[in-house]
Amino acid sequence: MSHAARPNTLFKNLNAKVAAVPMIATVLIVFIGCTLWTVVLSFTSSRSLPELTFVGFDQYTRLFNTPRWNVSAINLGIFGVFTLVFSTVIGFILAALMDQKIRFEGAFRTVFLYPYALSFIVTGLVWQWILTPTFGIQRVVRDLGFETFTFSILNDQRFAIYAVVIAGLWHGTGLVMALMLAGLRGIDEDIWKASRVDGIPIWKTYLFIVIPMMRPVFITTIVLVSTGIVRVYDLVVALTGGGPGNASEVPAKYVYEFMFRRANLGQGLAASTIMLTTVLIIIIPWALMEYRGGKRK
Amino acid sequence: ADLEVTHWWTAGGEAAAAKVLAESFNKLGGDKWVDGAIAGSGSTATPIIVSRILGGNPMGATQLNTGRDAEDLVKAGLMTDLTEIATKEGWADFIRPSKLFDACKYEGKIYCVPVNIHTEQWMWVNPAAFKAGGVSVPANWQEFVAAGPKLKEKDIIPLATGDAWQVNLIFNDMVSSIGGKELFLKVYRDKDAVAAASPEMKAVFEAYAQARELADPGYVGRSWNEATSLVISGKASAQIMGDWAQGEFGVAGKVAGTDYDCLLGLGNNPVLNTGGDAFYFPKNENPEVTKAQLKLASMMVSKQTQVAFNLAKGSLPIRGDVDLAAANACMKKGVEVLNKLDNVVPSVNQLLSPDTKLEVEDLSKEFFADASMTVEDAQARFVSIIEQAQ
Amino acid sequence: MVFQSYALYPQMTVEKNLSFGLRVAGLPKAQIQQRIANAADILQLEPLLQRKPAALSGGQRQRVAIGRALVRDVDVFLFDEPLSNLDAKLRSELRVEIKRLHHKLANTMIYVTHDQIEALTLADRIAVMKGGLIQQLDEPLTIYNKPRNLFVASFIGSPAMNFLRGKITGANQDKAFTAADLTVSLATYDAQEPLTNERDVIFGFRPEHITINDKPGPAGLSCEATVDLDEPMGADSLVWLTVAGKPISVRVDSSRRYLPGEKVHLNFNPAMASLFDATTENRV
Amino acid sequence: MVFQSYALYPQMTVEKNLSFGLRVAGLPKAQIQQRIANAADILQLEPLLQRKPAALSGGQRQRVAIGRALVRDVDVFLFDEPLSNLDAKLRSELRVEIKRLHHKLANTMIYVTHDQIEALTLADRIAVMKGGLIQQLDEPLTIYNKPRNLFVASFIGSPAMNFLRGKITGANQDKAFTAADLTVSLATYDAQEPLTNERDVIFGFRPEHITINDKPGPAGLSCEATVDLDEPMGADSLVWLTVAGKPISVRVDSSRRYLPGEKVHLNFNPAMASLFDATTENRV
Amino acid sequence: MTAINTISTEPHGRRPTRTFTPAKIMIYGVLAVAALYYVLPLYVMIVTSLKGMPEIRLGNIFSPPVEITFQPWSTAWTSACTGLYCEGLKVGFWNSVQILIPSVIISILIASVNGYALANWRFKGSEIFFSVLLFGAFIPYQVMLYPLVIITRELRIFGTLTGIIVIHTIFGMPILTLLFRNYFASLPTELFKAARVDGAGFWRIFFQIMVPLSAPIFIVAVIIQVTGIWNDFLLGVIFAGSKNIPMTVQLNNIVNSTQGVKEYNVNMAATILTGAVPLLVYFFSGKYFVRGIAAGAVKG
Ligand SMILES: Nc1ncnc2c1ncn2[C@@H]1O[C@H](COP(=O)(O)OP(=O)(O)OP(=O)(O)O)[C@@H](O)[C@H]1O
Ligand SMILES: Nc1ncnc2c1ncn2[C@@H]1O[C@H](COP(=O)(O)OP(=O)(O)OP(=O)(O)O)[C@@H](O)[C@H]1O
Ligand SMILES: [Mg+2]
Ligand SMILES: [Mg+2]
Repeated sequence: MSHAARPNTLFKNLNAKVAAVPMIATVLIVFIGCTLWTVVLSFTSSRSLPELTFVGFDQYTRLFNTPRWNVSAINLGIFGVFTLVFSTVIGFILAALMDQKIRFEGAFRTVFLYPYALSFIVTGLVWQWILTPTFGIQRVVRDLGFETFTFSILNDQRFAIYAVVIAGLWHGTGLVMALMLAGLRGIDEDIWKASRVDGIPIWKTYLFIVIPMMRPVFITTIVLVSTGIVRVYDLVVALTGGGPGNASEVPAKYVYEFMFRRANLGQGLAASTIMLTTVLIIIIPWALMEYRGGKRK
Repeated sequence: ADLEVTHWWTAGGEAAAAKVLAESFNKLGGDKWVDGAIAGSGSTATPIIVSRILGGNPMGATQLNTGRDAEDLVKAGLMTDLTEIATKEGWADFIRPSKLFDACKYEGKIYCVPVNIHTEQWMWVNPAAFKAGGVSVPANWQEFVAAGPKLKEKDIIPLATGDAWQVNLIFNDMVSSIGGKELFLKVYRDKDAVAAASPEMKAVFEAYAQARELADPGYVGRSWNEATSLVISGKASAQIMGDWAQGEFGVAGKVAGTDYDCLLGLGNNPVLNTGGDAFYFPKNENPEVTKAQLKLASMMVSKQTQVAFNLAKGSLPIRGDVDLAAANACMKKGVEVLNKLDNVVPSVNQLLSPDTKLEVEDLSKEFFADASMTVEDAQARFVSIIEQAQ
Repeated sequence: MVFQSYALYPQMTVEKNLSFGLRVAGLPKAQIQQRIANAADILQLEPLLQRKPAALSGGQRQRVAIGRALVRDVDVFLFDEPLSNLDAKLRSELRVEIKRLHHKLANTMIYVTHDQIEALTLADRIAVMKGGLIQQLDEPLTIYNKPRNLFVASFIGSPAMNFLRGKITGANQDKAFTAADLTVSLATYDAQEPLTNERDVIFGFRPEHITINDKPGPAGLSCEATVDLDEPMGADSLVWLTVAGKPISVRVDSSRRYLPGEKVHLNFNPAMASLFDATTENRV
Repeated sequence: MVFQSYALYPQMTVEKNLSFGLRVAGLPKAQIQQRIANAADILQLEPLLQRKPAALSGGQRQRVAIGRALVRDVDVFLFDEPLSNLDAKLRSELRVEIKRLHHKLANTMIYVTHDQIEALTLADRIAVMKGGLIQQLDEPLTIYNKPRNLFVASFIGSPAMNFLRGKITGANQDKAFTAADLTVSLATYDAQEPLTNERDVIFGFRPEHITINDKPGPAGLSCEATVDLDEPMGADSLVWLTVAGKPISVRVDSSRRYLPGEKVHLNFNPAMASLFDATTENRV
Repeated sequence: MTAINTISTEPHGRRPTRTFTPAKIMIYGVLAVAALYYVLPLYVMIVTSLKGMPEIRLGNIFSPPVEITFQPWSTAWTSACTGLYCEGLKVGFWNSVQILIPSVIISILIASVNGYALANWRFKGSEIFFSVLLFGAFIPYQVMLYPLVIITRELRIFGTLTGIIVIHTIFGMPILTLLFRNYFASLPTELFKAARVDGAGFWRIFFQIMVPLSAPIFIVAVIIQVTGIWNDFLLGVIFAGSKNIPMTVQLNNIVNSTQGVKEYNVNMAATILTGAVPLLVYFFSGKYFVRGIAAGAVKG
């Protein structure tokens, strides 16, 4: 853009700078300030209140020796991979089906999208009701006569995290579908005609032509979904409370609990720092890609 | 002034008890109790309460577990000093056991008001359920374990419990009841890793493993009073829970000794701890509020309030000098033990920092949920937690 | 089929783009290679085979799109406005290439375009369509010189044909077109139907079929006009004049400039003009 | 300033669009009214004043955009490719309107365009730019007929000028251009510097400056050539031939068609040709 | 202008036909099954909320109510208890409205100005600020909680309406700014330049040129903020103060304070009531949401 300001005058674009004050303040104080604060204090032995007694990497050593943290981290991995893969795949398939000139498109779209309007607390509660063995699906199926039917993922510490995945997918896939649909609608119709003329079957067209063309949409989606994954908290609290045992604990819950309930700020902040680092690891490749993308444009 | 009081007493009996406090306070006139109940449990409410105090928007008074939960806040000078009124009214003279009161002291000053004594080493049983299962009411843990299979056959849940802190409560109860007072103090007070690794402790874990077998899978996400109502309705035969469960039995109109019964210390070692609820009064800028705080504090320990409140809550009063004629069979059992003092231990809240306490909770709930976790593994982890405890 | 928007698969190299349809059809590798080599040769795509479409210029992209049709070895090509998205220079270059390709392959090509220059230069026969109906199907020069109706006449030709609305007057063999103070003899006009007197007609003549003189020409084929504007376009100029109160354009050699307001004389050539019925808009 | 993309404010009516700048400047209402009326009158926008841009055709939008510049009563207009987004027909219409406007207002207009027809028709003077440097600043016909360097020569003119690479040969007054078997006398060429023998030069001549004959013309100004393609463009045709192994195009009247492979004779007119140094690419 | 909204939300090509080919049947089949998975929870909530407690205990969660009762709804709205108060959700509802309206307006106002400044008035460092801001979109709330408590305490806005509005504005800023920036950047630059040539300044261009053109993205922003703020639990419970407890917090209180038996029907009714506002927003403007997402997110 040619109207980039000359850098040397402070008063050039003064209005813009004034208008951006809230943003700059937020960035400097909240995002940068809080991040630094977090990182610094993660090296202290702060308990309820922040104090500057530095203990080196002790908090980190403890963090990685805590089974609960390790379970949380693994759970986040499981939740992340499954959520990413399934929400993208299901979201794309739904969007592709919706793009087939179907009737009632609006109704289907609303149905797929409405869970996104509900809070994680509500989502968690509803799915808890549905998945509770004494009450939900298991009981219903047993009442139908299948006495031995077992579907109690909520109470099985091997599967509890998958219950979170199921509820999370229910909540978020609609948004992915909407993004994908927007992406599909953005594809030149001539591409479809061209592949028809080339005699390429529809599924191959999707796989080899359309999906590669939708790369930016996929990146946007993956980034959006990833942000949600890293901060998953409410859903776990409402659905499983982290249980059974620690089977469905997640890092955000670990952080929150150590900060406010265990009166061990240092430990909570060490966990925060690890989370922040993870986020950076996700973002940086994306940012680099975007930068290159920007140049290509 | 309006005095906002936060607490997490939202179950039936608890709410009734809170109401007692509110009404008594309002009756004093001048000031008003503004109820700030936060549903869930201590785990939901504590962070909110703590963050509000830290955030400089303190409530007038708040429930917090006596013990080290509030220690840092006191240390930071965020709590109103109650020493003056406590000395004037001579709290130290009538609050018993004195250990309970000690928990409110920091550097010789008083910062909280204990309102009740909660004892946790109880197993509540429904005789009717045992009868339905074709077994006699057990007298101790071993008998109970033996009765388990038969109860299960009859589709009766042997042990009703709930997630997280509830199973941890079972574990801690077992440390004192199965392991005995000595073990309890060595492990939790002295942080003695050798004791934690001892065969006695192993027995505790083994008993805990048995409890794991006796619970139903539906325990996940169940609240403690739901579990209690399972026992009340006879769907389950027993629950290991603190004396506050009695509040629920009371609300349901059940009579101790006939409709339900209690095994103190799981019928093994009759050891009780003296935990309890306490109220803290965060420092406030408004002098009116401070005045009201002191008024509330004084009211909370008054005889009248103590009786009415504890009857509703199912807990024991903090004063030795109140008339407990109205107390039921189970409460009397408890008072007996308390009066002897031999078998009284401090609560886990007082002995362990929240951090260590919740480490233990993490371990106990993980063990409870994971049938494949062996007693040895669990004990090994327990030892390392005790070693690192501060 | 070749599309206006090229419709290349953006993530594939040119070679992949060309071969994708063949691979899907399951052709043997060797044959695919050979066809691509052939198409690349014809369209001079060899140096581009390993590039992605994003790295190609518009003209190169369209050549690849043509190549994609070429490798499929079809009997009929369908071009849907293949050059519309290119700039003028590329357009005229690629136009010639397509024409060459046509000569070389000698198979049927159907070519849809909005650009009448493309139509005129490329086609053996042009179908001018309007509202889904063919208006005229003829050889290019016939369409240009003898448009069947007013739409075709105004659609084809740039600068556009001039139109004057008027009446037919005059005696038997001496029919003439009259509009305001202008009268043009229609003696040499090749009418398709009898020219009845007083009929409302539109007289159309192309800018290049009028000459400008400084002196009046033969009576009935000449008139006076005022220069309005002079647009030099390089080789020739377009001179805008006012005749019978209407603006008309005349194409002249650019060696002589005309000044606004200058009075000149125009010579008409009715043999090259077109006459349309004012109501049916068909050629008479 | 008038933009290629019109840049009208889509949410405002035409009238609001025109008055926005004036309102920002805080002009009195009456004056705004008067200026808008004036601009609307000049550009025939009256019937459109209450419409929104979305309800206008491309040409109307561009007229509004011009109007927006007009009401601001400026001394200099800057047009940035104002017609590029219009289709050919509208483009040529609006081009004439802009020219009329220019005549009427008689103020300075700077007009940026990629379209050389626009440049040639509208400009009093044209600056041809390349890479930010002015290549030539001259009147349109000078630029067209005497381009100062190869870039200008190839940029201006459609169809483009033909170029042949060769050498200068011959005696003093009898200089000639030679490429392969072709020799063209340069006797009538208006050289700006001495034509030294054996100098590598590029000989450029526009398609309309060659004539095609069936018989050979005067020696040294004529050659034989083979027809390659014939592109009828309505009024005239472009015939592509091969001369000295290179393709060249010649513009001829479309009344005669040429068949590929036909042998014809070409007559050159060196007075209208251009000669460039092969290394500096400047006119000699 | 044609440059705006070039992505259509209509499917390509002809309108749907009535003919049912096997492929069509399969498409509808798959969609229907998927739809079932999506509506099931809502269905469970609704039928349960309409049943009486005895029926809930006997039947299964999927069976339709035999006897429809609206009692749970009125209980949930007016008399469900949390602690000592039995005033239902209505208090929380009005609290939420009180938080929602200023938060939505202020956060969108600020974010749109940010987006505009970033898209059209870049200044030195603006891109860096933007990158950091984007990074902020990824930071889990829990991580920022403690320092924010301290910051709001220092600003003396902790536990006040102002406090919670500021917090919502801060957390809404990254993603909204991104949306607005991308949207404004997708508007033709010439429009901005033309307004500059016309002599308009920063604010005038924003309010008179940009804002009127940005309805789609404003709608998306409103949808995002309304649902986000309405559904928020953690921030509300910590920063809003006891006088402004939002509806979700009250819902949590009602659902988790069991008096004797769990009143599933009341809980479900309360849940639906709490979700009603964002649900209505989605039902009525889902189409604009998809369209706006296309304009603001996908293109950028
Ligand atoms: N003096 C300069 N210094 C640095 N960058 C420049 C300068 N002039 C132009 N640019 C950059 O070059 C690019 C093209 O500039 P501009 O749009 O003015 O070209 P243009 O000649 O008008 O192109 P077009 O013919 O397509 O309209 C822009 O990105 C602009 O930022
Ligand atoms: N026979 C038909 N019945 C119904 N709708 C049709 C029919 N033919 C075309 N259409 C519709 O008309 C619109 C334009 O069609 P199409 O793209 O073929 O026009 P076109 O002449 O190629 O236009 P352009 O010249 O811009 O390429 C499309 O939306 C198409 O769906
Ligand atoms: Mg078409
Ligand atoms: Mg430009």
